Amino acid sequence: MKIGFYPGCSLTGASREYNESLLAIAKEAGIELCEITDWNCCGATAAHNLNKELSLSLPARNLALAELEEMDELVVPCAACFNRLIMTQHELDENKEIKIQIEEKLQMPLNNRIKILNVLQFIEQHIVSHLNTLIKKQLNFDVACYYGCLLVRPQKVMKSERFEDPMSMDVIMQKLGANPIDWPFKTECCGAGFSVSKPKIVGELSGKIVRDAVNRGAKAIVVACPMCHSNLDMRRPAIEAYLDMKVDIPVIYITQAIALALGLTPRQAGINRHFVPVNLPVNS
Amino acid sequence: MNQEDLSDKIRQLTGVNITECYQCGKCTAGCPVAERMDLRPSVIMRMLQSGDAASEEEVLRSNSIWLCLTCETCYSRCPMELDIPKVFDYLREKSYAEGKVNSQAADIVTFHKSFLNAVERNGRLHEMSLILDYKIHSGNFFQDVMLAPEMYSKGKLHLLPERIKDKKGFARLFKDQFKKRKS
Amino acid sequence: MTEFEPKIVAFVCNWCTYAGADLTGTSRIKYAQNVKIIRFPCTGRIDFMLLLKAFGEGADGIIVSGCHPNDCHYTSGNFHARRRWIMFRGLLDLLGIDIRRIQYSWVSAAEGAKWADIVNSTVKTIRELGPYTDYAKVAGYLEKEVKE
Amino acid sequence: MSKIGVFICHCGENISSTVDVVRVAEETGKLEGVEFSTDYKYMCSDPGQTIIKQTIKEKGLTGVVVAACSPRMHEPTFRKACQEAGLNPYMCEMSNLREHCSWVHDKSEATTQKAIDLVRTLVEKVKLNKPLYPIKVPVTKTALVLGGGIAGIQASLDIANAGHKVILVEKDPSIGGHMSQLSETFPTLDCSQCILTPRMVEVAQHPNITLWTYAELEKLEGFIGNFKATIRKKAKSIDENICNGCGHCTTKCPTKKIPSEFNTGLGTRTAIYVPFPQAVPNKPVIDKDNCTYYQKGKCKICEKLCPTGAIRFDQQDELVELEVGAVVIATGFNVMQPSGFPEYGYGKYKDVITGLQFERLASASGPTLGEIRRPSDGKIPEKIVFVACAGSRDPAKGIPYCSKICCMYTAKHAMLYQHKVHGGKSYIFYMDIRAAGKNYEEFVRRAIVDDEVNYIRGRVSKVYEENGKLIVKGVDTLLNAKPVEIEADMVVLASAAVANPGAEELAQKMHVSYDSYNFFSEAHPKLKPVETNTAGIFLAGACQAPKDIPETVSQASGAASKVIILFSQNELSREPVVAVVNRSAPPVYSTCVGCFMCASACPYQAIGEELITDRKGNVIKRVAKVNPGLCQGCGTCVAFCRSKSIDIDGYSNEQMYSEVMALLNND
Ligand SMILES: Cc1cc2nc3c(=O)[nH]c(=O)nc-3n(C[C@H](O)[C@H](O)[C@H](O)COP(=O)(O)OP(=O)(O)OC[C@H]3O[C@@H](n4cnc5c(N)ncnc54)[C@H](O)[C@@H]3O)c2cc1C
Ligand SMILES: Cc1cc2nc3c(=O)[nH]c(=O)nc-3n(C[C@H](O)[C@H](O)[C@H](O)COP(=O)(O)OP(=O)(O)OC[C@H]3O[C@@H](n4cnc5c(N)ncnc54)[C@H](O)[C@@H]3O)c2cc1C
Ligand code: SF4
Ligand code: SF4
Ligand code: SF4
Ligand code: SF4
Ligand code: SF4
Ligand code: SF4
Ligand code: SF4
Ligand code: SF4
Repeated sequence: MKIGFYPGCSLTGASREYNESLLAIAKEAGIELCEITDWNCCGATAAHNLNKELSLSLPARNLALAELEEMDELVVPCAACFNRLIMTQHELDENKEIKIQIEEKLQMPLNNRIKILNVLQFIEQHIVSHLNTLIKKQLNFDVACYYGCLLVRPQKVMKSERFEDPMSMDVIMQKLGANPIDWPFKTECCGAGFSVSKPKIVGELSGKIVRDAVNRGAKAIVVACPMCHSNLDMRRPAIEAYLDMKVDIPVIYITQAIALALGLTPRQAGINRHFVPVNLPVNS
Repeated sequence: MNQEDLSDKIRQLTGVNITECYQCGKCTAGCPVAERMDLRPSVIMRMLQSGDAASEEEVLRSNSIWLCLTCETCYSRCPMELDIPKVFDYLREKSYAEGKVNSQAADIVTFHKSFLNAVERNGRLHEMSLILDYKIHSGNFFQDVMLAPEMYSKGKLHLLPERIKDKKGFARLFKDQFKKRKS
Repeated sequence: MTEFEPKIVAFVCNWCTYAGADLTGTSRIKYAQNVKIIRFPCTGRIDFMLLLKAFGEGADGIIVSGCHPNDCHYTSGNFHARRRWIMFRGLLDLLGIDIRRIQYSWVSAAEGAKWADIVNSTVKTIRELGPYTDYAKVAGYLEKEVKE
Repeated sequence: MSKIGVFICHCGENISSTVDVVRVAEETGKLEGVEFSTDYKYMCSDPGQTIIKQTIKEKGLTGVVVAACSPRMHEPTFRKACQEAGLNPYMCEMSNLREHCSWVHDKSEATTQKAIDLVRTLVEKVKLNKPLYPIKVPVTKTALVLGGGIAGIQASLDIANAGHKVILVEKDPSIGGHMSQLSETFPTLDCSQCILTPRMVEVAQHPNITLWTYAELEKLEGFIGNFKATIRKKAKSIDENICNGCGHCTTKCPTKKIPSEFNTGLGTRTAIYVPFPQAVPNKPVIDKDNCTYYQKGKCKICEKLCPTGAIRFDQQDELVELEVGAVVIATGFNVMQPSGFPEYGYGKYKDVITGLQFERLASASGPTLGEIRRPSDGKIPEKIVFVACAGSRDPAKGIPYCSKICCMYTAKHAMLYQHKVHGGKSYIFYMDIRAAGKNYEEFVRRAIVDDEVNYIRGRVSKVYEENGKLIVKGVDTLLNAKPVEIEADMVVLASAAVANPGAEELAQKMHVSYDSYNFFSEAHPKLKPVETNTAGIFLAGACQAPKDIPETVSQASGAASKVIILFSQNELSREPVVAVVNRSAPPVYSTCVGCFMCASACPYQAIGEELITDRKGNVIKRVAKVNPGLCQGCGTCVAFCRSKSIDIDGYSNEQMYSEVMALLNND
């Protein structure tokens, strides 16, 4: 089976460490991820806010390219890209007319049968079985698993059963020795695409999330989305301004957490690239 | 009776039947930005139900449709499973095409447009060009000054963009997409 | 204007569709004259040999309609009818009868408008299919079947 | 030779304005076998009926076709008229010229032609009609009542007081149902148990009522007046005749932590238990699934303690067969667990409870002796939020219908809270206030005005816990959809009233229909609200739809009176439209080949077998035989019989074929 890989723009830029840590753990597990040749930006929030056709044609081009390369599964670590790709697949399945219109635009056929995996699904299906043998260190501290919006909603398309209280990341973190806390902000919105245009809103929404995680004793927030990460980590000044206090809880990607548990160095896991310094007690 | 209400149009194009909304307000109750909205999600649904042209105009000119984060919380909890974000997508596209974007949302729209400009240029997003484009168009010169250098120092910003190869095929996707609008 | 006027027989159950068709009347909803109703206690009673007979006697189309699943006045007659219809469809195919000539549906006592829709759409379908002329052949099969 | 009379009705102008009735009469008069045909303005009027009666007598008619309105409207009228004129009523048929012709078509030649076709079809059918005679069946004057909630209790007492025997079967160890769990009841706020307990005792002591608790219906066969019911009496592990209800056995049972069903999980009980102090019968049962002895083979402490030696560990379930003439279903409803709404936090936060749990907290006999205290820490809540429609009116995750009772009980809950906790604050998030009973609106107004309950119009989107408080995020839609956040100590969800989990299975066992929500269906929503589609089986209470107590009791008395009416006759007459298996002269006896396809298809298990024997008693042939008492005349068997050996009176093969031929051969 050929596992395709769609990094998306963030992973080549602002969230390099996500890319690095994902590829590192895949390598440890002996999995090859084949990057789609000549992939393009999925259009993110901007496209579907302004232009319906673009919001479909941009992701569709990537799906068509992946099909050309005969990929069976496509790993999409960025939750925003994942959401756009899977929504496009869904929309084109539902609406044959639009599908034809998009195919004409692309001048490529689209079977729409590729299985799109987000990072949690990828880990569950391909990494978890290796964990027992690969784990070298224990992350035994309290963590707050933060899923955000895009991995669980809309639940009709995501088929997320526990969309109010998802558990898949918690289960993975438990396997690494961590103690995931029970908290109510798992799927509250962090402010998403307003990072640049409305940083104050991001400060408030992300601030509430960070505050609750801290109040409940979490030592780190674990995420699976570059947007969540940049809002909770890079936007810390805005958060602190909203909360009117200093907060130093680090925010790490689930892939970084795994990388640390597998004994990779903090540098290999890319945690040196964070704004909020990461100093976590990792035991052998 | 209005010949073709906005809500009829929405039903045709998005499949969402606005008349099913019974104004329970659960969408608004869970919306993370409801506090800041001029017209809250359930209020917009009611205004669309009214079929009243003035209300429809007010909706298209509202700040709310742009403040929506598409977090889908409202949709996931609506007892009638009304896909509000999808309705808002439609309203945003229409508001933009008809030049009715609320002035307070200008920065949001500018950002979206800068984003798409950056994508159109290279096929992929180049964060540096996005930030530059956005600064020029929004006038928010200082907003991110603090962030960019640190991002650069952490290896998170590239100076030069990555470009995709099939430029012609890619350009086709953008062709005719924004012709209604001049700028 | 000599449009083809198909002859259509409706086999309906007494409790749901017959009453539904009554409601169409009470509500004064108009439909085509081509369909004539025969009342059965239940769709379960409808023997498919009868349907063949109807084709044999010159029907161009047939409607079979009863209660919705779980609403059968006799609890399960309509399920039997449904199951038999699925088997019967294969047989029809074999005989060369276009299965579009038989409209199978559920109309409850409250669905007067639905009854009118079904009548009208069936008339339209049958009109498009044209007159059914192979009945002599079917009558032959039928005779054989009855003798056996 | 047939002599058919055809009577065409104008229905004022309802028929004659689009159908040329005179021509219909003329044309059909020419049909073979038609002796007489005429048309008349109002056939169902007295003069109209007189025309029919006189013609029957004068012309010696052998059959009548009345071409008028739907037979569903006037078939009984005209059949009765025929009977009065000495013609067997089943020799009369109606052709539906009004609902199926004049009202649905415009005036035209084709409409008149269709009318002629319809009449001719029935003329051909009537030629083949046979005189039929009503079937008489005896009535067993004992009623079976299923379910011992207030509905079952009321129905049982009414039937018993009319002098008939009742067997009341309740699945739980005690009767009482939901009403026994309630604290005080709207709209009068009288204590539920105070008004219920006397009735429960009356049931136990009534000479005409046999009460079987811990029992369920296993099987129901037969038909109106003549049902055969099999009841499973589950083993209670107690000899009820010996047990004196002293309760010693329950005091030392080591399994103490079982969540009490009666207290909705807010209290515990032992494995040997009486569900509540006022239980009827007030004798314990052993819950085998939780008893140490049944599970691990050791204990028997209760047996040692029992002064009368009543414990029977080896007791087995018992199956009892009963003959009953009527059944009342009163199995009640269930409260939906709101776990399908994770946003409300039920099941996650202890202080988010259902309305039924609140009843137990407010009940003087409940786990807190009537003080409103939080389940988590026993504190008295200072702020309490009620969420109406929590599961109801929610097609996405709950049920689309309105549960009808929760608006009222939520107002009651808030009121009780305000009465009990001075200075407390209560909020009700609601969508509409449905308070349409006698004194109901006044009750709700009292809650708002006198007791200062805060009603907020809007739904709650999320409840979560923070620092020991429950944060309720709602909205006030009357204030321009303003988001409202309340820090509450307790949240009460007015969860939906739904059908019992076993309702569907029970309905299938009894062959009664049920709706898509698994509530039992009444025969007619307005005019037959207590009957089911199966004759002799009646409905009472919340098993038919959510209801409050006044409505439940009215319906129960209604069902009881239907049973009493049935029991006022010694014999019943039934429609003779039934199936029969043919018989012929030896050596064939019957064309039936004994395949029993018919029997497997019959929804009423009305077909059995009959052995045809010779004089010496040797079996010659095994054939099907229809029990006319059970047969409901659906005709399914007829369609299944390959050898055409079974046929149904009134819709025989011959008749149906002739109708098809007559309908189509109009040229
Ligand atoms: C929280 C709450 C508060 C309420 N407050 C009020 C109020 O203040 N005033 C008011 O008028 N109404 C109130 N009601 C409504 C009231 O509870 C109902 O109207 C009433 O209980 C209906 O009675 P019932 O006998 O039909 O059903 P139930 O009370 O449900 O009784 C049914 C009985 O049948 C038994 N049973 C079930 N299945 C079987 C079976 N298969 N075989 C044998 N037995 C079976 C059950 O064990 C039960 O004993 C309230 C309801 C709730 C949920
Ligand atoms: C506008 C309207 C629309 C409605 N629509 C519906 C509907 O769609 N569905 C529905 O279910 N219900 C409907 N209803 C309600 C329905 O009409 C009542 O439920 C029903 O008529 C009540 O029947 P009743 O026999 O109790 O009273 P009534 O219909 O009032 O009959 C009482 C009878 O008693 C006679 N009477 C009065 N005093 C005396 C006396 N002293 N001595 C002798 N005779 C006396 C009266 O003349 C009358 O004939 C509607 C009501 C209204 C007003
Ligand atoms: S949640 Fe749905 S039904 Fe309720 S107000 Fe919002 S859109 Fe309308
Ligand atoms: S999708 Fe938009 S409107 Fe809906 S809850 Fe999220 S932000 Fe609010
Ligand atoms: S018999 Fe029927 S059709 Fe004739 S007058 Fe009476 S109601 Fe009308
Ligand atoms: S035998 Fe069972 S019921 Fe009796 S005391 Fe022991 S555990 Fe309790
Ligand atoms: S101790 Fe014996 S007599 Fe007393 S209640 Fe228990 S079983 Fe009955
Ligand atoms: S009775 Fe009131 S609370 Fe209950 S479902 Fe109906 S409207 Fe909602
Ligand atoms: S009546 Fe017909 S179906 Fe029934 S056993 Fe006899 S042959 Fe078989
Ligand atoms: S007519 Fe229906 S109920 Fe009667 S025996 Fe046949 S199948 Fe059974």
